[in-house]
Amino acid sequence: MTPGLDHFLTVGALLFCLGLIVALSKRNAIGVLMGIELMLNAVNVTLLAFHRFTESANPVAGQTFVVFVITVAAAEAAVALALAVSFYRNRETVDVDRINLLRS
Amino acid sequence: MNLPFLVSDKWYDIRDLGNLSGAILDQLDKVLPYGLVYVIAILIGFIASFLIFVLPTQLFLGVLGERKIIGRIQSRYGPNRVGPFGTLQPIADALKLIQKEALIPTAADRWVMLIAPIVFVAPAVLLFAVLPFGPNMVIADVPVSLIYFLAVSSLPVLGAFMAGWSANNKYSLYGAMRIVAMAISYEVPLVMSLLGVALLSSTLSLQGMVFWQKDVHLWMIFLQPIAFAVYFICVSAELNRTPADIAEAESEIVAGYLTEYSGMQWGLFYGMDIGYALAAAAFASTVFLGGWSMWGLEEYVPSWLIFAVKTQLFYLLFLWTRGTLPRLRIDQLMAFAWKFLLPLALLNLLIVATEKVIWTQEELGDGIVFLFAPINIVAAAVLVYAWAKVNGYRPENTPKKPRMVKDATGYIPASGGGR
Amino acid sequence: MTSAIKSEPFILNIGPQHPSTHGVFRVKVTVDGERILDAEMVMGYLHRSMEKLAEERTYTQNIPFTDRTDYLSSMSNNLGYCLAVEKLAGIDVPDRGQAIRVIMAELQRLASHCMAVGAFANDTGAWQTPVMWAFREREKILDLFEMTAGARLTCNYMRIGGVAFDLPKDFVPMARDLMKTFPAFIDDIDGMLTENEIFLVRTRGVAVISPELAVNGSLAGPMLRGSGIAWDIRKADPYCGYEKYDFDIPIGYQGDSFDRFIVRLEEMRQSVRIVQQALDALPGGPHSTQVPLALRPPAGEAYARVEGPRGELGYYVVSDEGPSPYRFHIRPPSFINLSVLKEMTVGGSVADAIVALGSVDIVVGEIDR
Amino acid sequence: MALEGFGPAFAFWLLSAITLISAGGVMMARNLLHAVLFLIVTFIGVAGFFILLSAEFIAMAQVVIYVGAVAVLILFAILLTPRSARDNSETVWGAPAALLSIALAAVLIFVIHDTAWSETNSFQAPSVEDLGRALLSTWVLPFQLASVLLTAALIGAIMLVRSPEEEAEDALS
Amino acid sequence: MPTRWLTGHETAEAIEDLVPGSVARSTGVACYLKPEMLVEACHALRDDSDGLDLVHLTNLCAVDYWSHFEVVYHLQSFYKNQFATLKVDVQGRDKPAIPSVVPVWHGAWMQECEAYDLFGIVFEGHPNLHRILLWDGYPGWPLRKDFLSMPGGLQPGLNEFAGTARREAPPVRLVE
Repeated sequence: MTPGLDHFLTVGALLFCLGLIVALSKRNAIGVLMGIELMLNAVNVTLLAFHRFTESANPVAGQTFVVFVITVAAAEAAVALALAVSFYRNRETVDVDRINLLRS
Repeated sequence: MNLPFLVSDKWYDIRDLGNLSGAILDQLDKVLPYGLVYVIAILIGFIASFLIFVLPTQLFLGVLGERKIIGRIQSRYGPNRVGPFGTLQPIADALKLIQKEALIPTAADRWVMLIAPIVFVAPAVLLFAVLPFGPNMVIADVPVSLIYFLAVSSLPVLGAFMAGWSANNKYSLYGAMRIVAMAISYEVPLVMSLLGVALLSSTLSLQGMVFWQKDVHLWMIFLQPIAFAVYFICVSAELNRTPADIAEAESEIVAGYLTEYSGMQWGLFYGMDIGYALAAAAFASTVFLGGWSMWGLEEYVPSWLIFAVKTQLFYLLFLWTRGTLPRLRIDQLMAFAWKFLLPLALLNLLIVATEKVIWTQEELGDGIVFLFAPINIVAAAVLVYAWAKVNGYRPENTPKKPRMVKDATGYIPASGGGR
Repeated sequence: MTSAIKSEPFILNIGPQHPSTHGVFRVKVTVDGERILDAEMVMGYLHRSMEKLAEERTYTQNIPFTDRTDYLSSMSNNLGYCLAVEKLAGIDVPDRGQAIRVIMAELQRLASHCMAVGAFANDTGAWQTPVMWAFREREKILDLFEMTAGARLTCNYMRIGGVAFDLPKDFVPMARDLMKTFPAFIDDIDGMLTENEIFLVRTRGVAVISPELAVNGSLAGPMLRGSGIAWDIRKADPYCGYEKYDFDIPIGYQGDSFDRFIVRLEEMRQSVRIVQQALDALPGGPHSTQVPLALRPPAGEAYARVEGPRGELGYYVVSDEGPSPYRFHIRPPSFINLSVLKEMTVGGSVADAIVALGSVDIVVGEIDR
Repeated sequence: MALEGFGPAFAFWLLSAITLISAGGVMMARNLLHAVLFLIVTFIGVAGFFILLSAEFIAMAQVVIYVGAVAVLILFAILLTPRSARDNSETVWGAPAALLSIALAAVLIFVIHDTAWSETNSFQAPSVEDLGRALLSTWVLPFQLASVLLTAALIGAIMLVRSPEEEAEDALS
Repeated sequence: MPTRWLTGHETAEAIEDLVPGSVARSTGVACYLKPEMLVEACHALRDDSDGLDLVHLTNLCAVDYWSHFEVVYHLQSFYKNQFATLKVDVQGRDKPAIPSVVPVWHGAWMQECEAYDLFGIVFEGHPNLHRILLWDGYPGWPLRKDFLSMPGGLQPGLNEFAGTARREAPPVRLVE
């Protein structure tokens, strides 16, 4: 079967949903971060699929957008991991259920 | 002047083996179904690059050269028993390693430990796919082969990390931590230094860079000595060669991430260490030393031979540093990458960008590079020295000779030593 | 260490089998990331109870034991023990014997420092090259030993009252030749390492021993001199006629690993000077006095020390007029020099600990005896 | 215009399998480090998709940034937290999250297959040069913003992981 | 100028000036200190830079004289270049004990451990007195004169040791 836009979008959607499960359900803060990375990747796949298969007035826009998404993802990963490490140092845990400084 | 058997674009022209494989593929294309010929082309490319480049250099010049040349540096003979002048020693080593049991500790993460050598080895083969061996001899002429090379060469770090972490050994874990930290730090100045190269030659393709250097008749090393130095240091660090071999520092953490490996698994790591060094040397000779071009010599000598010789000569540099230099500490290496190499690479980028702007805006000819080269060499020397001074390089403050006294009289305070 | 990242402290065993412990020696370090929080030495893997064995054997039979304590400097060990027994029994050594002892002790210092310098460079990561160069020169010295004593490592050459055999005919010209070429080797190592910026940053300011700690920690030899303390038994308490030779004591500046290294290098130059002088002024006459085989020194005790390659090498011998020593104690310099290892390593990184251990120049045979 | 020929189709199905299975691995793996290794495989698979969609530069950037930097960063963060914190189990929200995701996936797939996308038949892959020109002309403001964001993130990350001792040292000097 | 080896009487005189009542007796070789005054006397000796200036504890060892143990301290002065021998008698064979001089000289740390390991002399106040060369639980104190065999006449092996009794069977049994 020749892969078309539908197929790429489906893969992107499945990848996104897997990332969503990971991000919502993991106990470990770093695990949650990995889920978010998966979702961002799924978004990138979708963006590039649209870029490749659909009409556009600006043919470079799709790739440009992906560049920005990757940049933001890198920045987000750096800050999130720094948060996790810093939190571990202060609270001896990276369990998201116990990250509740604002409660109690 | 054309010799009769050196006719360009004919299949029997040995200067460019791409012609030969192209002729074969053209014939095959007539009989085989569509698409299969591409697979065969890729196979031919890999096999050819393996046969004429990786295998001989890897086995005979890599392993043997490493041991023979370092042996000479250390005033010993090196292997000289197996085969004439010990040339069959690598084969004997490989046979011995294959016979040995590949131990896996009980507490180790078995599967990760088994996969790690494969993860480490596979990118090495991929690296050679984009290196141009001649005008038509490049397996995959990717337009972004420079970034491809950087991307693929960042993969083996994961293999090394998996090896170090899975063995469940404290020394291995140290090695893994160190190699990960090093890989992150040294990737930055490495990319920065190559950015200047890409900027000046206006291409991200390695083949394009060779053609650019061929056209302006000047190698990139003369135009960007800082970039070359930064590249060499960063690649030494990423490949765990001295003076930055902290990830497998033998005197400190036994063998780092290789501590628990034995047999051919260890052999894969060891052999591919040399493979990566060769790939880095090939990359450096492509980007900085003109690749397969040699100021017109490539008309008479097979271009792949020129390329291989340049690679080996560059590889000698690795051997030389390995044979002579001590090892730095990890915090010193980190500080060096961030405080010394990165600013230098940025300054280099600034200089190159300025020159590029002048070059294109004023519509100067290619000859202008012969003006840029001396300027850049002088600028490089001045910048390196000045930046070292700024960073506190004061060799004159360290007395290299002890104080000499005639009599044993107890404590003598060091006065005015300047330390 | 600038590493700000905190992780779980855990215990790392450096040794007993480790490339940089120079034998079966173990340091249990508690590390936090790369920073060392605590260091504990574990030794005794090579313990042979020589002090007990020596109480069962005659004075002469004990000389081979001293070879096997510090197996890298057997001549110095022989010499220290023989001096102690001679002091106890009141035996004089003829001039030629003393000159030969000086030559041998200094050659042994050269050989041992070759090993020390090479192994130290090895520890800093200059893998194998300096050590191979040093071994090349050490082999030449060991050839001289072999020629004289018949053994290369455990020479067993000194005897109570002199030395075992006179020098062979070829010894003096060969030793002269070697002493002509030796300074070039020292300059080679000097140029390769002390001029190397990487070596400098790895050793300078690492494992600093303050002069107060050096004195209080009973250090000796290059460790003491590296901290700026001018102390050398050969000058302070001359034995075997060292007062006749002209040489200097090299001392360091601030007591870091680099100072100890350059002190060792300079000591090699001074040793070459001493050997040259001793060869030039080699007196004739007998090489040894006659000493009864079953020596029974008068009751009493004697403590004699020599400046071994690793520091003050003392022998404390107590006699009860019997044929064997009543008590035989060795003051092992590398054992006592290790007592400041914790102060040298704590706070530094693992890599610095290896450099610190290398700069002590331990010989495990001597630590454990 | 779909991707014609055997090669792209084969590559697509292979990459789909690799990517989705390894993404499942991220979800299922009990050991956090195994999860990261699966995540890396996913990243490489996604990079393969990018090549299939004629975005070589983005694919290489994906490998350099995600595999070379983000994954390595994650590994580093995991190594800095001790063994006890390397558990990758689910919270009580596991089942609801899975249900929600499956529902979302169903909706998305329905939408994807139900919509008539205006597919083009004349696709010209933009070169790296085009991308560079677009970034520095049309999109120059977002580009600058992204660089500012990266710098801010870098500084923020450094400030976050500074140890109390270091802060004390800085306060003294 | 060679080292001046102080006689016990000279040393005793100097110590009596510094810490009266700390000297038990003195001979031509060594000065015998009272164990209870040992640390105090050593402190004074070390810090007395105008007097004997014995800053460097060169050697520390113990000797078993059947009736008692002697712990020998060899001290060295760098500036004055003199050398003194101090001794302390340690009574009792069951649990001989004297104060540790580690607070005075850090260099005594390992040497006292060694003396404890091989003679069983307990140095009170030592920060970490443990068996440094032999393993914990080693039976007996090997350098004592009455250590002719392992307690109980144990046989060779890791848990056993060569006694005076001759062995019957070879120590290593061949596996058939």
